[in-house]
Amino acid sequence: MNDLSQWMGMPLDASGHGAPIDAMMSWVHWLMLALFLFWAPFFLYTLWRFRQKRQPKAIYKGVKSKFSTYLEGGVVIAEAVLLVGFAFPIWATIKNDFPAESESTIVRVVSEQFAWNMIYPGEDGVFGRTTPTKPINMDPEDPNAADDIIVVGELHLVRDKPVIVHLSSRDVIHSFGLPNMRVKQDAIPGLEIPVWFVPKMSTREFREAMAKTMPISEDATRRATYPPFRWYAMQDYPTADGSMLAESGQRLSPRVLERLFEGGVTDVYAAPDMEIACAQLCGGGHYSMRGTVIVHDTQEEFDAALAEFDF
Amino acid sequence: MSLQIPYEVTPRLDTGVNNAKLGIWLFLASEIMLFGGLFAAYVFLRMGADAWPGLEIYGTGEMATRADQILNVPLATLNTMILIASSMTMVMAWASLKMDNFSRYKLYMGITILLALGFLVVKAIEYGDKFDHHLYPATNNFLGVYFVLTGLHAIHVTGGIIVNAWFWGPGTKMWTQGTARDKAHFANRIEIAGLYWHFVDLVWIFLFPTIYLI
Amino acid sequence: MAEPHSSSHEHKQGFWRTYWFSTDHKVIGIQYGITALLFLLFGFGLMLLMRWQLASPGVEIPLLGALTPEMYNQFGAMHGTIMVFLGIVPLAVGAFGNYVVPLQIGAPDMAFPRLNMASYHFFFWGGVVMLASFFVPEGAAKAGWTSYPPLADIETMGQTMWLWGMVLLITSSLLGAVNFITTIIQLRADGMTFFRMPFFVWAQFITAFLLLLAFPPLEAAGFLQLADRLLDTSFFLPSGLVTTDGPLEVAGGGSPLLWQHLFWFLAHPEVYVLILPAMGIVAEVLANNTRKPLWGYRLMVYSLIFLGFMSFIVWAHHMFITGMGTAISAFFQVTTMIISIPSVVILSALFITLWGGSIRFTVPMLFALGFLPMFGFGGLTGLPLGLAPTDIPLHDTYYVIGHFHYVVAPGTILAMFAGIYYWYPKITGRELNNTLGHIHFWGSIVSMNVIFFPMLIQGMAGVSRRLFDGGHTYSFSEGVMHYNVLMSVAAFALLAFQIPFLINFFMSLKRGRKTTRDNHWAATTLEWSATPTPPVPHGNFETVPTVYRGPYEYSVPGHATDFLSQDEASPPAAEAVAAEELVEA
Amino acid sequence: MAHEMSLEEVKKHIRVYLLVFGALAVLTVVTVAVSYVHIPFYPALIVALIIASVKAGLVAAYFMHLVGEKQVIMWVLISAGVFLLALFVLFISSYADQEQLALVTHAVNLSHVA
Ligand code: HEA
Ligand code: HEA
Ligand code: CUA
Ligand SMILES: [Cu+2]
Repeated sequence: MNDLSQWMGMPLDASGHGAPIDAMMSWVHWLMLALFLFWAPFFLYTLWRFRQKRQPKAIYKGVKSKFSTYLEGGVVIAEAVLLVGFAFPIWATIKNDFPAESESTIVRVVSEQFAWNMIYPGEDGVFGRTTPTKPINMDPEDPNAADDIIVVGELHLVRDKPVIVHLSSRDVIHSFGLPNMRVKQDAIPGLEIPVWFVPKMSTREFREAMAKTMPISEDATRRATYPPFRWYAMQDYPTADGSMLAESGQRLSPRVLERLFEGGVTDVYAAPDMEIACAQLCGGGHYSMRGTVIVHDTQEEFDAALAEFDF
Repeated sequence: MSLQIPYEVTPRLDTGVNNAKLGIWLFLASEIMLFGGLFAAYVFLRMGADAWPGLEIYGTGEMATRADQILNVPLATLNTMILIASSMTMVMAWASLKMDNFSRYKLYMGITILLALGFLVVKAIEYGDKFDHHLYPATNNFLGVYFVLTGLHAIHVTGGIIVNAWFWGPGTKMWTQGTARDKAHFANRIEIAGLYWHFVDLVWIFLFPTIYLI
Repeated sequence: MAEPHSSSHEHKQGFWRTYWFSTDHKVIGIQYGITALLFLLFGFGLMLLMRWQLASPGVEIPLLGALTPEMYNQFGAMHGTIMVFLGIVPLAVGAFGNYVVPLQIGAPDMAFPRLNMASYHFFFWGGVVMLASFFVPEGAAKAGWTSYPPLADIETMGQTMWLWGMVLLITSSLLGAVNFITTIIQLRADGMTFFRMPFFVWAQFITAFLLLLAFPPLEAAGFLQLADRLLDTSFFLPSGLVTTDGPLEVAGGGSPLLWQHLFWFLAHPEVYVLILPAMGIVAEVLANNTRKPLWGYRLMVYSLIFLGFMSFIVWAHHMFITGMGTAISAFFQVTTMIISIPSVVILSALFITLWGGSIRFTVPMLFALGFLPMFGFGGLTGLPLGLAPTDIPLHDTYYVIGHFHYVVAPGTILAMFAGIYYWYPKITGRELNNTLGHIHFWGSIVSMNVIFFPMLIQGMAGVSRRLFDGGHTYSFSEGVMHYNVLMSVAAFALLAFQIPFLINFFMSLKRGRKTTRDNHWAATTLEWSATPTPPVPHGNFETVPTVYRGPYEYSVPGHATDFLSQDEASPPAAEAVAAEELVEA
Repeated sequence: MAHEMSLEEVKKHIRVYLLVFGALAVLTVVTVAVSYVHIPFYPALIVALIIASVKAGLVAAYFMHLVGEKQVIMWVLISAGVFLLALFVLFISSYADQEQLALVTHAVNLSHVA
């Protein structure tokens, strides 16, 4: 009951430090609600009680009661509690309590118009030098660079293993927003800003938690004709003759949705991925500057996945 | 007008100032914030800079980090002197009016304007010299700060010259052909123009050491 | 008095001097008002195009075709800029401030009438430059109203126009601010002490200080950005930038954060520039229509001063996400929480004023009453934004958009309408139609809530702002995308509900019922009691009023009518009675 | 014109103006001289700022007649001064705070290669 955040429609929290933020969100909104529920009825009652018909002559002397002073005192105390009890400690953890590098996934994220480049240091654990003209590409002469791995648009992580992101940008300001991880940090050119968090849910778990039956209607297909429809089928959709309309794990692209609809399927059981959303206006493509977060269940899976990007 | 605006010339009793006096000080307060903002930007940029004034101009080494290697300190010192002298002649011009000595006023005001023009000439020589050495605002942020701050200051000087020239030339009609009230009004205006002019001087007093010497 | 030629002489000065280059604060106020309303309508129009796109991404707009992302960004940046700098500020300060302040303090005009005229013309040309920027190659500024570099530095020519426009607008505001402060300090009529000034005058006074001292750093920043764009300096550009066109040929070494600091140093006080005059109008209308003094007038004034002071040191709450450490974020969180307290005090005082009143539900009163909960609601949504940890999920989402639209649209805009309905009879000598007013009010407040409340829900779900497709790219926003249609429909409904207002506004000029008395609302302040309706053209008052009492002496016990004007030299007996009853109470 | 100065007073003022001008000129020479003795950055900065402040104070106090100026004007200047101070202190501490986070400029990485 005291957890308003369930009712507020925040994205599913898949991170280690999300819970206190959500709790705080809920407390702030309790405070807001309390103030609102105090003043709104008072306001409406006063309007009714003191309308001219009922109160033809106003009372010159004002209210003497001190209750507004008490109320304001209450607000001060509530805000102080929020600050000292929640805001300062949570922020301090986020900003200062970095995990040990040896126990963390380390990744350098370089944003550009309009993509996210994830750079992993490879086996040697050292990032290669970059060249000034292509700050994402590795300098071929640097031996450290040889094993570095660049993944565009996908942030691969391991469940329960802390991540340290070294965030920067090579052109304009972007913002590295991970709604499910309660992470948002501007990527500012000229600065390399460290960010850390712990993914507590793997992509598999996330999809299971988010999976739901989505009706495909004329409307859904219409909406799906707008290209970015990023849900994934959570089960197979065979036709009567055994061929597949859609397979489990397949992205429900507009074409697939249409195929399903025409094949007589009216509901799909589907789930989304965790995403990276650019939260800072960065030019014409800002709206489409999307990345995905893929959290592997084990380190082995992670290594295997990264190996595929190692050319 | 059916009603005159009060306190245009005489001060209001409870505040002790006339409208224009208060107005110019308010304007100067905003100018303080304008130049304050620029100085704050300067501090911010300089704190964040790898090197200042910039390695690529005179190579690396101890000395190259000093501004006076790049900027012309003697010329700027001269300009400082010019500007404080003009500030003094400005206040003398006003005092002459107060003593009802109009020709002395014309003299001092004339000198003020000439000094101000001199300041701009020196400034132009300085700029020209920089351009000759291919040093432009775009060369690095030190020169950027130098050109933008001193440039904006020079614009303020130009504004002051225009105002003062008006009060030296056509504007004097108010004194020569006016009533006693007009004369008082004119003296007030010179005081106001003077306040502005001293402020321009004051800005330079901070610009000079922080840009040229440090 | 001093000069024999009177107002009739002034009228012979021809059209241009009378209506365009006038130095009469009332004419200038009207000029400001009409221009600002037109800009508001234009800004609203841009927004409707955007809302069309948000509701149905990619669907063509009649006559205009489908929007491109670049167009969307232009419209967004210009909507923000126009609404704030060309709409609300000129309306709240330029129009209402100009027209009403000298009348309320018993001054013949502003202290510097010609400066006043210049200030309007700077504003006008600033607006023209802004609008003209739509027609330069590649269109208007598209880096948001915040113009963050490096994006703004590398943007197209429209951004340069935006900067020049801002320089003109800032100059206009600075001249205005000097004028307002001087006028209020110097030209108060006899007996008009500071604590007898109407709350509206106080609000304008503090607002003028905010404009005077907060705008110059943005002007400085504007010059620096202009230098970056025109002289190729790199104040805001760090080294090593590589855009899609290859490496950027600049010296580098600058800081993008510098701009943000300078911008928000202005822009936070600026939001109070938007709200304080609105509070002032609401206070006037409320006192008049409850027939009762403002509760805690002095406390409100002190809160106002404190609010003005604090508004200078909270700016970095817009920058929590830029990588702020613990010490500075703690400072700015604390100041942000502190600044909410005076707002709570003022709002509470206004609520409590209602208690014990004899409330007349006139049209201006409806708008003023609408302001109260709407501003409260918007203000409350500022709290989670002001705390750094909760700002993480909310920053740059529609929650922020929802927050500030609640304060500026159903907040400030309703208050502006309250002002228009309240002073229209004063300015024109005619009444506005009541029925149309009611339709306008109820239609506006309902549709505004339908537009802005879902924004909070979308923001909670994490939908970023400034998205060309409204968020369809992301699967996490899937569940809240359907609101976009509702919101856009409501936005068009909002437009429809402005039609009765437009009809009312223009028709009443000719057809409205003539006001039967000078003091149409039976008000206590000087603009109603000391000058005819409409006021004397130049000079405002036939004789300079003398002020005997505070601004809101309504329903004074023992007085014959339920209002006691500030300039009414009432028989001593009545005064004594009033004082006596006060002592008893 | 109640506050007008008498002729005597004006003459006294003129002497003051000349003295102030002399002081300003001397202080200018001093700043420049100090700058030629290459002392380390922070002491140099402090000395320069102190001298500049004294000079500015002289100009404001005498040329601009701030000495004995009316209260309203003092209040205007005080408010500007307070906000100016806030601007500087908060700018500098914001910058210092960034450093506390150990923000490395990416550019440094690059310039080595160049
Ligand atoms: C008029 C304009 C206005 C006003 C008054 C405010 C008022 C406040 N604002 Fe807002 N704000 C903006 C306009 C405004 N803001 C704008 C335009 C932006 C976005 C800019 C951009 O990024 O483009 C913004 C953004 C913004 C942010 C940045 C968010 C982000 O980008 O992440 C923050 C963070 O602290 C904030 C906080 C506050 C606070 C704490 C107040 C406080 O002053 C509020 C205090 C008021 C109260 C606490 C209400 C009191 C309530 C009651 C007494 C009871 C109510 C009763 C009933 C409802 C019946 N605002
Ligand atoms: C004062 C400021 C102000 C005001 C009043 C408004 C009013 C409105 N705003 Fe806006 N808005 C901003 C300031 C403002 N806005 C800012 C700063 C941004 C951020 C920009 C950025 O991202 O950079 C923004 C962004 C913004 C967005 C987000 C865009 C995005 O992020 O992609 C949206 C979305 O719906 C929106 C909608 C609206 C709507 C529907 C109104 C409506 O409430 C409009 C209501 C208007 C009226 C009711 C007009 C009344 C006038 C008349 C009727 C004229 C009468 C004329 C005569 C008599 C001659 N605004
Ligand atoms: Cu990248 Cu927005
Ligand atoms: Cu703010």
